[in-house]
Amino acid sequence: MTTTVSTGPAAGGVPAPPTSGGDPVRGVNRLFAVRELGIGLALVLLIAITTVVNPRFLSGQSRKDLMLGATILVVLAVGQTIVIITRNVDLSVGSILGLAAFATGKLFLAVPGAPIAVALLAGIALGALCGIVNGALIAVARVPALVVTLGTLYVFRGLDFSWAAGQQINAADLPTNFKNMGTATVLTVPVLALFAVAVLLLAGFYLRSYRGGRELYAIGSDPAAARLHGIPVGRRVFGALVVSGALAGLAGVLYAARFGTLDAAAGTGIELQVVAAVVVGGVAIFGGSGSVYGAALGALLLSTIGGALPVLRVAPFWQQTVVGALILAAIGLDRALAARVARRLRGRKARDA
Amino acid sequence: MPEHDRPDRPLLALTGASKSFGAVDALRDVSLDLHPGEVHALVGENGAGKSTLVKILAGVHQPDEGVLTLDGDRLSLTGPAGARAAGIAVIYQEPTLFPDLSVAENIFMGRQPLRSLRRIDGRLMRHQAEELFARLGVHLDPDRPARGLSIADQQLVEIAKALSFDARVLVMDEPTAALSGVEVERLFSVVRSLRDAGAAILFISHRFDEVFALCQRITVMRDGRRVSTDPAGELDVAELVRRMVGREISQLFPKTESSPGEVVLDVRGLTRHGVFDEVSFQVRSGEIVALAGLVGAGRSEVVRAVFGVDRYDAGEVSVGGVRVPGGRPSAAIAVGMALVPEDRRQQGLVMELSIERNATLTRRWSLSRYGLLGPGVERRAAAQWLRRLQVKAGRSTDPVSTLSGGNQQKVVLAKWLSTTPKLLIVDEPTRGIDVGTKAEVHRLMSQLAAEGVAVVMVSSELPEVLGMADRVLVMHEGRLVREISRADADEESVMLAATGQASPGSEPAR
Amino acid sequence: SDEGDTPSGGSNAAAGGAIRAGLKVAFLPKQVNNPYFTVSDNGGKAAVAEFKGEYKEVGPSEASASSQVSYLNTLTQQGSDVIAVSANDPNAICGAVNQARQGGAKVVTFDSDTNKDCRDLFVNQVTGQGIAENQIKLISDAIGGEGKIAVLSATANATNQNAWIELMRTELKKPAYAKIELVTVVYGNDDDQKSFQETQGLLASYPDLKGIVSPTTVGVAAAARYLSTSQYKGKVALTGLGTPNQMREFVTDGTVRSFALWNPADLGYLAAYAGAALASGMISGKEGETFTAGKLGEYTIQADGVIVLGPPTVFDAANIGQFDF
Amino acid sequence: MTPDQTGRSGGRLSALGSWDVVVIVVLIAVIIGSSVLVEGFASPRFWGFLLLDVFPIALIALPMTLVVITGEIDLSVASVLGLSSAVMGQLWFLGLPLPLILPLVVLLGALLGAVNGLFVAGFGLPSLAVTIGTLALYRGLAYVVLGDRAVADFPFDWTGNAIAALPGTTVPWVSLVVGGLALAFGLVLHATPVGRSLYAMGNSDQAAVFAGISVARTKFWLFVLTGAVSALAGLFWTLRYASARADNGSGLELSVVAAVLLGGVSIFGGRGTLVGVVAGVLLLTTLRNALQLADVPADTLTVVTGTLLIISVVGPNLAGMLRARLRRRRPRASPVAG
Ligand SMILES: Nc1ncnc2c1ncn2[C@@H]1O[C@H](COP(=O)(O)OP(=O)(O)OP(=O)(O)O)[C@@H](O)[C@H]1O
Ligand SMILES: Nc1ncnc2c1ncn2[C@@H]1O[C@H](COP(=O)(O)OP(=O)(O)OP(=O)(O)O)[C@@H](O)[C@H]1O
Ligand SMILES: [Mg+2]
Ligand SMILES: [Mg+2]
Repeated sequence: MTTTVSTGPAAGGVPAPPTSGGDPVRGVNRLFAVRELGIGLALVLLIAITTVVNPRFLSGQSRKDLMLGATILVVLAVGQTIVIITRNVDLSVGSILGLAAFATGKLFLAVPGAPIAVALLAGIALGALCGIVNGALIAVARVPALVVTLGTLYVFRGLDFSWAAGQQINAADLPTNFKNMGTATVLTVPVLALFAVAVLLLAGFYLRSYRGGRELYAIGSDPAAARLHGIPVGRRVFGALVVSGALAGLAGVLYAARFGTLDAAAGTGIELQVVAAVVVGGVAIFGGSGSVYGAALGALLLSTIGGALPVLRVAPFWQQTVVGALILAAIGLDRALAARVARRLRGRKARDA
Repeated sequence: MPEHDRPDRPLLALTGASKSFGAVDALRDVSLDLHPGEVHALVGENGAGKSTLVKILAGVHQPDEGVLTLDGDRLSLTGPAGARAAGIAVIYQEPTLFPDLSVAENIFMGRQPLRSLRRIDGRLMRHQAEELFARLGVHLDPDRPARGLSIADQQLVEIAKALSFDARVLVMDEPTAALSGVEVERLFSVVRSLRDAGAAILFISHRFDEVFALCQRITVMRDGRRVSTDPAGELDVAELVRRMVGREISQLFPKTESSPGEVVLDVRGLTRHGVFDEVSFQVRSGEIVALAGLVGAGRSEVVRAVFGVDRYDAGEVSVGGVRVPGGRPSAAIAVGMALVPEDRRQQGLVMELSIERNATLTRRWSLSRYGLLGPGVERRAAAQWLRRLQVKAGRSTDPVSTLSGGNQQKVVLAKWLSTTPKLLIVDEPTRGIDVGTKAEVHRLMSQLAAEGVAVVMVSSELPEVLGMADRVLVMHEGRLVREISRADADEESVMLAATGQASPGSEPAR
Repeated sequence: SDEGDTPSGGSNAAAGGAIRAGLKVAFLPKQVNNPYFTVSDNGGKAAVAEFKGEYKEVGPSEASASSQVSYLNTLTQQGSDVIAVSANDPNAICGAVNQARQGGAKVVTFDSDTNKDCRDLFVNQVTGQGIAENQIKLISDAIGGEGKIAVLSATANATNQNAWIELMRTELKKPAYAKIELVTVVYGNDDDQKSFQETQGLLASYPDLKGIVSPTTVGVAAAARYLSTSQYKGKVALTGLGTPNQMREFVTDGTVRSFALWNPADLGYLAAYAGAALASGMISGKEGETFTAGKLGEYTIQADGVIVLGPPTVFDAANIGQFDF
Repeated sequence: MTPDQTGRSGGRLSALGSWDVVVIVVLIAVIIGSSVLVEGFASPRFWGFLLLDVFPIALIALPMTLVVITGEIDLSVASVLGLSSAVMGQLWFLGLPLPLILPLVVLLGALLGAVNGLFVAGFGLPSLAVTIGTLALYRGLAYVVLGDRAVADFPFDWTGNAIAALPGTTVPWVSLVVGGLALAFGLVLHATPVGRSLYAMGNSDQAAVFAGISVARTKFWLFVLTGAVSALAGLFWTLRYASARADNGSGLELSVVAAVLLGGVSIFGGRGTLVGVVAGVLLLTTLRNALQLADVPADTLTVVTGTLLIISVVGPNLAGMLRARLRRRRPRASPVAG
């Protein structure tokens, strides 16, 4: 690749690309990959230590529990990443999840024999509807997503509460095959986790290899420039929020399948966990960079911490403290790596001179 | 395209366009024809309405009145996407890149080459970007993120982007403002070849030599109206200036001789690894010292470090014999430094803040009494300087972002000149400023020097450097390679040094 | 769901004839929309209907003491005659309760008490001692009187939970339970998901755990749900306080042998009657006074103004079919 | 929002100070409306209760306004409040005298704020992420300090006096403190060089640095201030409810942020006024308490809060768009001022 550009006049004075032949982007990308690697490493370390302390941590059941525990957070984190990449945020996911989970219960109460696919579609549709409300407000009125979704966090939860009116739906009310989906495994991998994996791969593929996906990054990187560029910013942001809502709806159905007992409070406060997972996963909170894989790793790390601390017999009162400290450590580490990237860019310049 | 041979049939025509922003009439009944195979220049003072016109052609603004036709068919644009689809490529006055994305992606965003399943073909995209850069004669790595590119490099990416469209109409709003001679020449040869291939091109610049070198026809604008459109051959610079400004400009570089006093700024061995090395120089009071060099030579980085915005790894800076601690602009201001930065939108101004607050931001403490800023204090303080620099603005409480590029630059100048500095550093002080104001800025700088202020001027405009400087310091790739006195400074000597061909032994005095 | 019980109770209520008609009775649960409190408040509603008062339920949607204070203030201003409140914090709402009483309201706590000197009466579902004895007995039976057990509680600050757990520790010191070891207490925050995960954590960290006691309805249901789908089903015993509707499935499928609970509807019912009796001047709240609480019959006020609903009902496969709440 | 504004000030669409006027008008409308419609609303007693409810949110909203105007956010405030409360309880439990405990706890709050400040201003990390971390961390520490215990035996001298009213009124004397602080914050924000620099850095960090503003240092001290004031709110909370517990004030951060945003502060920084925020805090609490008094269920209150928040951002924007459209339709013949 150096051959195509080596013809410039010497008088150009503009620094020539490095002659080492190394692909610099790959260099940059490699460093970014290190971010994800770092989280992965932390995860492995955590699992290793916990397993040494208590070998049962990796027993079949426990492994299954870990995967199940991460499932819902991963699904939400993927949706959240798509939104955050566009320099927006969706704080209403917890409320949407609660609404969809309760709706699933209601559906089965009304139609006891409803097929699982119908429940999934209904949950996704309801979530998408909530996402449409968010997206329309944000895109049409051009207002900050944080405020709108903080508002709908309250609104959706309030609606959920009035709808439920103190009712609780018990496991006994749910059809057996639906509950079985919550525990069934394929080759030791829980079915619910497969949903998360599918969502993750689809989103990852789209964001990396499709024009629409790249436009999301462009919007987050500089919304004004994106407008000048003719990117349909409103439509894309709208789309991102609808996807996030739909995924939260899906997460609600998965929640119903996994926990079985449903009331209007399902998923309360999970939004901060999701944002934390995404940020820990190296997605820039101000948009433009990061990947769903990182976010998924972040979610996995957080939920594994949640699972490992009781096993490590960390006193219950210390658990939240540890989670907070780890969030700080993760974003601190991320910044350190980013600084290294920046220094490398500068260093490259030095070599050119 | 058979129309090529019929100059009477414009490719793109704007007729009777008007546009107002609130109380400001940016455009009034302006008509403009762009013909295939022709480069059309648009000149005018700051705030004359050039960029507004560009944005109408680009679909960013919808005109309040007026019609746009393409090939004689009416074209109504609702957004930039429409203009793009109609084959109009635009380079905006201010670069609009996505900092997190790679240079190649910036060029091809939304038009990335695809492979099976409509996936993006990253390799092909990189390859095409390299070809574009080769055409422009620039060595930019398509894979590096756009973040951290200098203004000039950003502008080059914008140019590459516009070229990649193979557009029928190319609109360029001050594409050369940040470029130095070499890049400009490269750009022109590319533009000429596009023109010869039948494209219609609109070119905006405040540099008349460029206008006359490139353009076949020239439209002059003033106060939102079109003054005239004539073939370039029938005009000369003086006439152009008269039409733009409405009067004669007697002297563009009103340099008054001054006798340098004692040393004000003393920079010793300043080093920031990877950016500049061992930079040492002195500036005396009453002296204008120009920092010349090619784009990317590191001049801006040096002055930023001197002012304390960037940290440096070694060396020291002192003003009036007192050492200035690094990394703290407030300390620099305290000893009487002022820096007019090169990027007014990011660094010079707080875009959403009002004009008056911007103009007085640096004086917020000195204007306060008992720590309090009374009502109207800032307005009165700002008004004086805005008048002095002839800033064209609706209301001084409007956000500074509503000003035209040149008027924004004047606000930056007002903000710093009003601090009555001992040492004034200006980085590309007249970038995007029209002739009239440019002369005014130059006069101001001369006057300040005459009053004993030490002035450091970074400029990529050779005439400005030669016209204004008492001494020229030339940088090349992060090093100070030569010092040239006013008497010895000419285009050739500066360019030789800037391209690294300075004869040994002419190292600047330490 | 408890509507079926009330009509028959109506005729019995004749004994409460001295209750003033038109009393304004307000229920202030720890949290509205909590199914447990919905049931108990509906019990109160039925009682208020019987003595022809005005019933209302108000409360925060999140279980916090500060919002309860705000609601108490509102009720004070509205001039409620009786306030039945389940305290989120024994101390924090005391000031507001006192203001309400100064404003003329009678304040009865139920389910979760405040400091005894700021309310008029406390309607206790059972004595703490009763719960502790019951729960330890149930778990001991379930694990064969030997092995490690753990407690899955609600929030770390829940007054009644903490009191019960202390009493359970004391109960375990009895020789009959010498071979049972309480290894840890974990908190599910009365949150289904958290309780679920805490159960998971318990089983992973204590491989030789024999049994779990969860004296909270949310916790026991979540734990049962986890156990029933895990490899530990049938190997690790579970008991606690739960509602028959929630637990039916797990008793039927063998995850849980037996569990206990009082009837929450009766709890609200009794609280309403106690408050009404106070407000009508039938009782003053002193130890030894008696009053009739509609269909539930006669109750005696015990020391410290406490009224005890009665011993908890134990549910198992044999009798669970008879209950619906 | 009124039609006559349409013609007057096109250029002031995005200018400061238009939304806060709306909030004040709505607040007054709510007060008048509720006085007529809701029994008991007009009583002095209601206002005594209401003010006590307002204080914690109002207190924290003051420094939060400054923080949000600089483009940052602090979500850890409620956890700082909780940890302060827990530490206060523990120190009292250990036998320290309250006059010593109070300054110690405020100092602790400042320290906790300094940790936020260090991460945000010192290391340049995004404050949203940092304070989500410290939100968990500080709340966790509160549990570590006090566990499941509650310390409630504060002397009545203190707890009673904390909520005592000014002689002859139902207005708590703390109103004077909160009011005074609000005045001070308002003055700093709107009439001092420091306030100017806060707006500048909220709009553009980089431009502020070039203007000689010590952005990092200022932000650091803002976080310290926020921590200290949150601790102060924690002290008040503990004395008011006479109960030091680890979970005191949990979830309050969202109410504070909601009130600040409702008051017209832009979440992206650089815009908003303190008057607007005070009006926003009052509007939120007054409306809630009034509806509560009118026996509106909690679910509906939640929905109302959310809707209000959405309207607070959507309203001005839609009004602006409408105005712009009207102006475009207006015949060009009409003379334009200026
Ligand atoms: N978005 C806007 N809002 C309000 N006024 C605007 C806006 N954009 C431009 N203007 C005003 O319109 C007039 C024309 O501005 P324009 O940017 O077109 O000037 P220009 O000829 O490009 O000047 P320069 O040479 O300085 O770039 C100026 O007075 C400017 O203040
Ligand atoms: N933040 C940054 N990160 C990485 N590289 C940078 C950054 N800022 C500038 N550079 C690089 O440093 C080099 C020196 O830039 P500088 O702006 O000092 O050059 P200059 O001589 O002033 O040229 P110009 O005429 O463009 O201002 C540029 O080539 C630019 O690409
Ligand atoms: Mg322009
Ligand atoms: Mg420069």
